[in-house]
Amino acid sequence: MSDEYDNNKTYQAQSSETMGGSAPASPDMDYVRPAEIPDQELYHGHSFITKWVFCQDAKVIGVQYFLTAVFTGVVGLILSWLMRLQLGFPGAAGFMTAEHYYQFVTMHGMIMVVYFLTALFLGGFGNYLIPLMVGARDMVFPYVNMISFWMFFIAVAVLMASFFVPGGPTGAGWTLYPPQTILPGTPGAGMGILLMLVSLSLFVIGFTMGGLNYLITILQARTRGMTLMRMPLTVWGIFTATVLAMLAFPALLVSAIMMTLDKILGTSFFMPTIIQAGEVLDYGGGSPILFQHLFWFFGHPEVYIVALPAFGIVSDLISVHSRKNIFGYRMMVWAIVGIGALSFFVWAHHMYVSGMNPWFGFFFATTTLIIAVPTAMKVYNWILTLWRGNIRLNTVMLWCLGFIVTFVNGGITGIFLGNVSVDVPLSDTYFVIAHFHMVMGIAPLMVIMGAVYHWFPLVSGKFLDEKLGKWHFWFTFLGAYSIYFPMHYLGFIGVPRRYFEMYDSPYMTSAVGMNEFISMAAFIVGAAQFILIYNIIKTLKVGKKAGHNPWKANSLEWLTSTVPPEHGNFGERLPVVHRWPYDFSVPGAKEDYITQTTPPSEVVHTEVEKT
Amino acid sequence: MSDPKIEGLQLKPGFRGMADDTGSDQTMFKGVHWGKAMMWIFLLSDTFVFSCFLISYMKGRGSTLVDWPYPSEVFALHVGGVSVPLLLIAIMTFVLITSSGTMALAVKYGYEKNRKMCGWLVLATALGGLTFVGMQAFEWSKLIEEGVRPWENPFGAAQFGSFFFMITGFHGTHVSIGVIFLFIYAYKVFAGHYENGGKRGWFTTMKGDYVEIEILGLYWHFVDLVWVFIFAFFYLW
Amino acid sequence: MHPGIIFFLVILGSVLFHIFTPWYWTDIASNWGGMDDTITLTFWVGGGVFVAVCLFMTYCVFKFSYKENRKAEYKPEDKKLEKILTWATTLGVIALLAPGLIIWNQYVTVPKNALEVDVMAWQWGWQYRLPGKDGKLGTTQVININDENPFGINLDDPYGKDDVMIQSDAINLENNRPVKILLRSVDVLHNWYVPQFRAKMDAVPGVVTFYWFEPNKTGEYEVLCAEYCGVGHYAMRGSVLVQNEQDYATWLGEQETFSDLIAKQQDLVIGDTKLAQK
Amino acid sequence: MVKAEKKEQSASTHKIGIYMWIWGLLFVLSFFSYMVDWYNFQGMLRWSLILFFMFLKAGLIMAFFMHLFWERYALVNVLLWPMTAIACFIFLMVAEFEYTLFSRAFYFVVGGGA
Repeated sequence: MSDEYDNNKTYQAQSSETMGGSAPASPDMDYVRPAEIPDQELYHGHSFITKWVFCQDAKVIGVQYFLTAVFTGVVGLILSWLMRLQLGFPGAAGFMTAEHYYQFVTMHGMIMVVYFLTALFLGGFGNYLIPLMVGARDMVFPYVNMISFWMFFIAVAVLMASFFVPGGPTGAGWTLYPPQTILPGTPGAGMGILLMLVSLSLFVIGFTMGGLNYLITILQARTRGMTLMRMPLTVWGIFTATVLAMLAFPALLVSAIMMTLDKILGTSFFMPTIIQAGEVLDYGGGSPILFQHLFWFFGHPEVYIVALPAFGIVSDLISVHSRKNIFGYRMMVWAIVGIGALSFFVWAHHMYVSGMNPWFGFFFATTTLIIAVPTAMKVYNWILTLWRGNIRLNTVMLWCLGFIVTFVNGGITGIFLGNVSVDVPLSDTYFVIAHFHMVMGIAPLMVIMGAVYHWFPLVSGKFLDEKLGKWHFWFTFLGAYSIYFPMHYLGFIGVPRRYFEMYDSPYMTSAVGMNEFISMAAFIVGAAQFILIYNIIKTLKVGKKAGHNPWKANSLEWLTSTVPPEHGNFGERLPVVHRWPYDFSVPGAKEDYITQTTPPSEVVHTEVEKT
Repeated sequence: MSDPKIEGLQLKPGFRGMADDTGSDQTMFKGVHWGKAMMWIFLLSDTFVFSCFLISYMKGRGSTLVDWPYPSEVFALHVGGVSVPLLLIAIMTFVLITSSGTMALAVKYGYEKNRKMCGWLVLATALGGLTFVGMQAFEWSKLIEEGVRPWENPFGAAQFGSFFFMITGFHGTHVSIGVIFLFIYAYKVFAGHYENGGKRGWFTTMKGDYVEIEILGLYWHFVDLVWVFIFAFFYLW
Repeated sequence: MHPGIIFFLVILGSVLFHIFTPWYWTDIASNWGGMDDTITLTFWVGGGVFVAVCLFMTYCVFKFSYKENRKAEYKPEDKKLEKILTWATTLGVIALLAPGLIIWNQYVTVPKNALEVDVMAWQWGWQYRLPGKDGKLGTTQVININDENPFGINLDDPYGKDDVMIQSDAINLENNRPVKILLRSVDVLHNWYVPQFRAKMDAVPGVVTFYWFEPNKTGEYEVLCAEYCGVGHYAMRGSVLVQNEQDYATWLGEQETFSDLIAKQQDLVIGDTKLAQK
Repeated sequence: MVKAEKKEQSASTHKIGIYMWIWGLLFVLSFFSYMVDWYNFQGMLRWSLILFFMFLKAGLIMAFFMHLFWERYALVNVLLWPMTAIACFIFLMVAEFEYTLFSRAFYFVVGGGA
């Protein structure tokens, strides 16, 4: 890379002044430093296989990730239907035994958290948007990126295979707590759990390949003028989440390896002396709590791996569609980074009643509640962005508003659960279920949907149907809210989670009606998602053409040479960036937006923010 | 101090430079090759893997009621009827450090475009790594012969064998992968893939450059680094 | 219909749901009223923030919805406002955290006079052990468990001999007397949880965990398992009967001790041998 | 252009003496840590010596063999800060294993009578 420093001759500015990190002291106000790195050469596939299957274009890889993740999401959705059927109307599904129920619970959880949300945000949106938004031709290592997707694909295949092996998939709960995970008697304790562990390991390996690509692309391959503080918050969110993933997944990998060894070699990392059915097993001396520490050392950052990209994306969507800069950009960036960093110091708040050293409660309650401060700041900044904006109430904005409501709701119930002694009566009840579905299920899902409606015109060149979109939104939002809001009160009653049947205690019986209602809502919400699929098919056939930059946004992904962007993204020349992506409604400007590539000389009389 | 020359930007040293680098456009790590940056981040991630292994080991060993075997005796070697503690481990450490040294020199000669020296040194490193793996295999077979298994051992706590085989096995896998790549890159150096502007790599549009030797070197030194920790925590504790 | 109206109705509905909900806490029957108070406090503070934020959002949606000729305000930052909000949030968080930590401190500090109750869990059931006259429980090990020694008491531990054994999933407790629940499990994770007592803790195989509470209302309560422990998890129930001092003493007197059990078994063995001799 | 390349190259090249020194030091330090075992030091002395030599060796390898000493601080910082999470994890797990050990020893062996 060290050679050929001069291939940017054509667009090298006349000024030779140096820039020392601050504004150029040169008379040329449009001056941007010459390129440090020669343009990336790309491998263009020609056959169908190299172009669409083993493709090295990050955008195609992004779509591949997206579709695979959506497939797993649909599987997860169907599993949740079956669970709700059992909970709302026990015995309605004749084949449903407790074994099946617990297998569905486990697979639903694991699929939704890891294979759906993580892969969708980082693999899907990350691959598609990072190179476009930072102004790169592609990811830095396209081949590795391609392998990353196929590793993920194999991981999904292995996971799905576990549905068809003898004994079925594992039914140990998505947290896979030993000893029960690998003991006979647990559903899927034979092949099911092994496939799950192998699949997770493959996922981690595949993700590491992808994650390295995202990080190095953002850190080392930005276009000229694109400083870190000029990146859209979407990129910040995905970037921080990827850092978390790179550092948190090792703990998952290690615990998966150790558990695999416990299972097949009979080691006792997590296994103490156990008597099952009157027989002493060949284990001894291990510690189940160690697994919980490892798991949550991964698991808590994992929550933010899902949440941070959602934070970033929703900031951009809100800003674009209320035609106003995001309020307090710097604080938003620091909040994302701060939340990410803190997330490594809070893991054991999932373990307040796990029997760990009781004094940890003080440490983890404090660190956990500290996180509430930057998170609250983000919420304030979103609503302050709306304040005095010019809000387009289109489908995208509706999803964002839905996100704010569900996220604030879920965030506040998080304060209950993070505050150690408040957690004691509520942990392991339906309150927890309601909390995390609201905050890391529904809220990120709202963002995903908003992002789909927002970026679909870029990916396909056509607008999704607004009317169908609005129906989709209201069904999903109102339905999901009426699933999870009442569910908190089940938790207050004291109904424990992971109960196959719950109506033989007086205080649980009182909630029969509520459970039926929740189940009905769940069926409707699930079915409403097919509106989106219908919308996409319809749009691809007869949708309205979008053209260049249909939302009048500022960031680079809308400024490509073609719509949808071609391989290499930006045609002959990479764009040169002069400003942050939030110059909306600048006083003195002709239009209500100034794209990132607009040089200062073209908007002389405006009062733009110095970035 | 390494001061890559960046056009249009005065690179400052120290923390001032760090702030400037971070705030600048295009790259954060000035003058650092993409592959090298990627290897560093990968090693950071891998550090977390090994840290988790070692932390688990610490937790497991610390909380067992059964006596932990005394490594000094378990890993002793009988030479001429005298039991020398940790002899094999000492030799393994010696071999690994030697190979680390040759690797460092290979990187140096790579940057000086001294193809012959670089190639031989990479090859020497590979052979050192191979020796290490061989000795580890010997150590494993010796322990297995003495009745140490992942699930039990005659000396005390069962977890001793579990952690030993798992952690050294994981490290050994890293070494083995490294050895394979060292051989490949030794071939590439000798075949002149990095000369005259570089030959295009297998899976990439990037041209070969001696920086690849440095990237490989980072990995190899990391393997050595991990061994330092394993040596301290496993054999000396 | 304007979307703002629907969002407003959602918020209003949430508040009304909370006010009129028929589903709420079971009546508390232990000393952990502080936990309920902290929840209530968190509820008011958090609920207030939720309503305020959402109403503000709804207001914005009404007031600033798109008009062709309007231009949004351009104000990237407001240092003062951000500072105020940060400090206000920090204060709020401290106000919520402090009582939580105080109660946790009580939760992990067991009073000296607490009665130790050994709760042993397995897939899927409970049994209990109380200290005998010496007031101390004998040590146990899972490996010792067999038909003659259902609790795995170490036979050489003199404190174990007089331990009261309750081989049933129902236990009686004395009203207004603190109990320290010592949890252990012989196979997987369990959790001995009575909603009315609020407190809970996992039973973890390989270690002994604990928590304490003081029942303050007589009556019978249902014990639930609150940590997923396999297919029988949902059916793993037990019961607690909180009694006044006299009833409790009567009940305690009727229970069998470990030495009774050993004696009975020896009788059985002797009986067997006698039978064999005959 | 060619000049830029030259500079870049020389930046990564150092006198062979440095490598030899570090190499030698690593052998010496390894020998010392071996001696800790040979002379059978115990207790805190053993621990502090082991850790001291370990960190010294690790530091030398990272700083000189992996060229971290010559890298710009931007890279060095990015690599070292995440270690605080590991440090926190280690610190808490020490507390955790001590608690587990106590709990096991107390309830399974020693008992309330001791």
